[in-house]
Amino acid sequence: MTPLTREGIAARLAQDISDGWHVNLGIGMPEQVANYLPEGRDILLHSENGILGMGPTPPEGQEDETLVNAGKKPITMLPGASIFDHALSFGLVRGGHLQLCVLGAYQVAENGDIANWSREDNDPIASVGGAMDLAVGAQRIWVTMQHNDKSGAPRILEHCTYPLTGVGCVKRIYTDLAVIDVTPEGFLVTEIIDGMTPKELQDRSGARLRFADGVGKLLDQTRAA
Amino acid sequence: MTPLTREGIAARLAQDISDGWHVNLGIGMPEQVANYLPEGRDILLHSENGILGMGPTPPEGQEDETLVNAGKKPITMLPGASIFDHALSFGLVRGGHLQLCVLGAYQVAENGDIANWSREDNDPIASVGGAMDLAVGAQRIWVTMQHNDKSGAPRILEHCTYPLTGVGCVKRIYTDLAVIDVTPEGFLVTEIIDGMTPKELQDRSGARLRFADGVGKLLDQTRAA
Amino acid sequence: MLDRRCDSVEKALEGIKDGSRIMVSGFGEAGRPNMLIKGLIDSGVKDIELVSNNAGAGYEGLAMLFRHKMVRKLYCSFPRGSMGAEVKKWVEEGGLEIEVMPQGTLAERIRAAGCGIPAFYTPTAYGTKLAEGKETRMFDGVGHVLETALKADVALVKAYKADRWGNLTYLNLARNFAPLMAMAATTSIVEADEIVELGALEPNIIVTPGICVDRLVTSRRIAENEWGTAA
Amino acid sequence: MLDRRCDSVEKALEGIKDGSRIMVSGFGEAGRPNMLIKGLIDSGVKDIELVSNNAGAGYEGLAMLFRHKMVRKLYCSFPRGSMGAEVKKWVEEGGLEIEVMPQGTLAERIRAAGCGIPAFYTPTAYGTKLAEGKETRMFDGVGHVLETALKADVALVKAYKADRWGNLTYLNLARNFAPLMAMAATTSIVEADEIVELGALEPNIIVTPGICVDRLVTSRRIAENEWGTAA
Repeated sequence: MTPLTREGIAARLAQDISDGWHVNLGIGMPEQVANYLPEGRDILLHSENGILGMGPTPPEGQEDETLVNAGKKPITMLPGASIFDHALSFGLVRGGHLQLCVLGAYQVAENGDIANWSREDNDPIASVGGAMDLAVGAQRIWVTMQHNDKSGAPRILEHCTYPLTGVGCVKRIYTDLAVIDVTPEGFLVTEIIDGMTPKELQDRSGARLRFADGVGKLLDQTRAA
Repeated sequence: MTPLTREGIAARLAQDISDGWHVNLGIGMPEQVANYLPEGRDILLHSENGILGMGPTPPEGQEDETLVNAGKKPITMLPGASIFDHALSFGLVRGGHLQLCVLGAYQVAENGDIANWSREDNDPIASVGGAMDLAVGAQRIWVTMQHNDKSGAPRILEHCTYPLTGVGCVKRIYTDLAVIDVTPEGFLVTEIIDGMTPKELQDRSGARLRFADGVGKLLDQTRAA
Repeated sequence: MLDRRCDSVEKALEGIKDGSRIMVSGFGEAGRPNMLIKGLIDSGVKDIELVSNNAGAGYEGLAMLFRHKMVRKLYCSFPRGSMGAEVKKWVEEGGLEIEVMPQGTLAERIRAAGCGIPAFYTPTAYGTKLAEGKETRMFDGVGHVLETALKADVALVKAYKADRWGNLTYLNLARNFAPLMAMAATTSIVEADEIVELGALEPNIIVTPGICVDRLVTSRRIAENEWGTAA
Repeated sequence: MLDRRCDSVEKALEGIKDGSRIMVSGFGEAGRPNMLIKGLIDSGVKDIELVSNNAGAGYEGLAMLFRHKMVRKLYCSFPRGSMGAEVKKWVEEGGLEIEVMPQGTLAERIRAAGCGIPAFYTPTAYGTKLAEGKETRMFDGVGHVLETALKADVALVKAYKADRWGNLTYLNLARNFAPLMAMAATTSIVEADEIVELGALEPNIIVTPGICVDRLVTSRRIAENEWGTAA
């Protein structure tokens, strides 16, 4: 029974991105999805600061200070990339044009609520960035996260306890242990790592899980890519 | 006593446009202002359909269907012209960026109300175009019009009787007989054509006129240009 | 592979239903997608709600949608024009409804639809009959009108250069409403003067990113005699 | 003759008053007008209300406005960063106030100010603590928050190429907030990598028309040791 690594979670999610989708990858684990996009698909990466068609990290020494992503890391442009200002960039987000946004999260609730920007109610420098815009705007929100926090507490919950980023917007969760759809009837597990029983997964979760008929095996796809 | 021609009205107004102003000229008589802009001033003409730095009519045979003004007439571009979409064009208008808009009018009231888009209350094809946006948006609205309509009725009134285009926005009126400021105290005549008495002008107006100390002579400037 | 190019105008226009709300780019003839308009006429779609700054003129292009009685309602700023008397007659006969609004309000309502803004306040038209019945509100002592987003099922858009991802540039005053409409419709259909290789458009000069575009065809000028005859 | 060029940074920044609201373009270092920021520090202006997506980092550029205690209030989406612990301390000590909002809301509020839209509804932040105390309203069954225009006295903007009328282009991701801020401030001050002859910028690729710009200087890179020291 081997939980997926962070790369493994990103690689698994990447397999589900369709040809032709425009996708925003949040800062952190979601960014790594870019390294595992399946060959032969045109997948256009959006960054909030005004680009579609973001390419991979440039070789060292070839960074350009005008080419950075939302995490301020150096990027390149693919042939077919386009540049636009912040109003249009978030117009695309808010207007529902992105097929997918992948966000990291502290917590996801069974109604699709997500908390990913602040862990205390009175943090004077709580920083939201573009997360709330993406949460309401993208056609689907998928979350990548560790199934449990460092103390072992569940992050898949009946109700979020941290301040919300968005209400009822998460459609699917990819963790180190499982792939879980958020449905009108609550969480539905569609894949689980080899050797873990439904009961074990349930014990590590803070809300009732249902299991799809023929739950699949959650595999490490990092080598496949 | 010679009233100004339409060209004379346009030419007189043109003298008052300062170097560096961005100006929208309404369809009709206001358009003719472009022919009399004083030499040596950079005056940038805006057209609602998305240009600043509009140049004169092209020579016959050199028209380009992608270069037209708000009246759909062929134009050229000056060096330094810029092109933008309709949202930005009216953002510039509504956001108060234009120093001046010149509108034609059916009627102007002493509080600055203007009526220039419709003469009946139930015209099924009443067409407003960009006039209402310009009326609220430009830093100053100047009006060019005949002092009286074809039947001799005054167009300078206590209250407009036609449907309004904008409320309290007109700052100055240029007619074939006079130049008239719209002030918090009502109409103030600053220039009048040679040989016309204040009483004669008052008789041809539908609201009380005041006359500035040392009212100037309203001259034909078409030859000066 | 993401390729928005279609083999034919028919394919590009496939699936447009009677009663659809359709935006058509252009200001006068500048930026008017005449090949797609001709295709729309050939498709025989009925009861269109048309969004266009004006109603067209003469016996070609946009005007033919009216002459063929395909338009049930028009959202515009300037229905008058060389065809004014006829437009007036169609309204009075009851076949055509017109919602007139200020040109800047029309533009901003379309932009709002594309950008996920359901409503906004504008000072334009406050105190005029075009604000009658609308919600108003004072900001800093100035009256404003609440206006709502205007979206559409389909946008027909004319572009200058395009690539297979749908990235678009426009030429001069043919830009006008096109970038706004491409973003505000469920299905955006583009005719471009030229379709170039992916990467041939410099990223900084692209005006409409391909994400706003669904289908793409190379433009062809429609000759006068192709428009046929109608009322 | 319309010529927005200034001989010096001092002249470009002349007249900025204590307590002004100042927008500064840039996202990270991309598009940050460091020469103007340095000039602002040298001017000694106090009690700034700063509008910027983030607070900067390290001991150069935007961060120095905070280290010199010139900023009274910050409107932003992301105050955290490498300087987070210090920013937190300044807030807790009471010298700095922060208004955090979603990045897209920040962008749209600035855009609204430039375009004469006093307020708009957005779905962003509905149901979260960033919407607490704000007016809300349902559209099509979805909750929305009323947000108001965010304007400024001054915008400091970095551009790529400019001409003497103030027409601007930007390079790549250095565009970000710049076109919005240039339009939203009473006085817009620009540093451009290069000032070219009038007419050298193709009209279709200009992003900011000169009407949005008031003063213009040629950019110069500020060396690390020019920033001086401060808390």
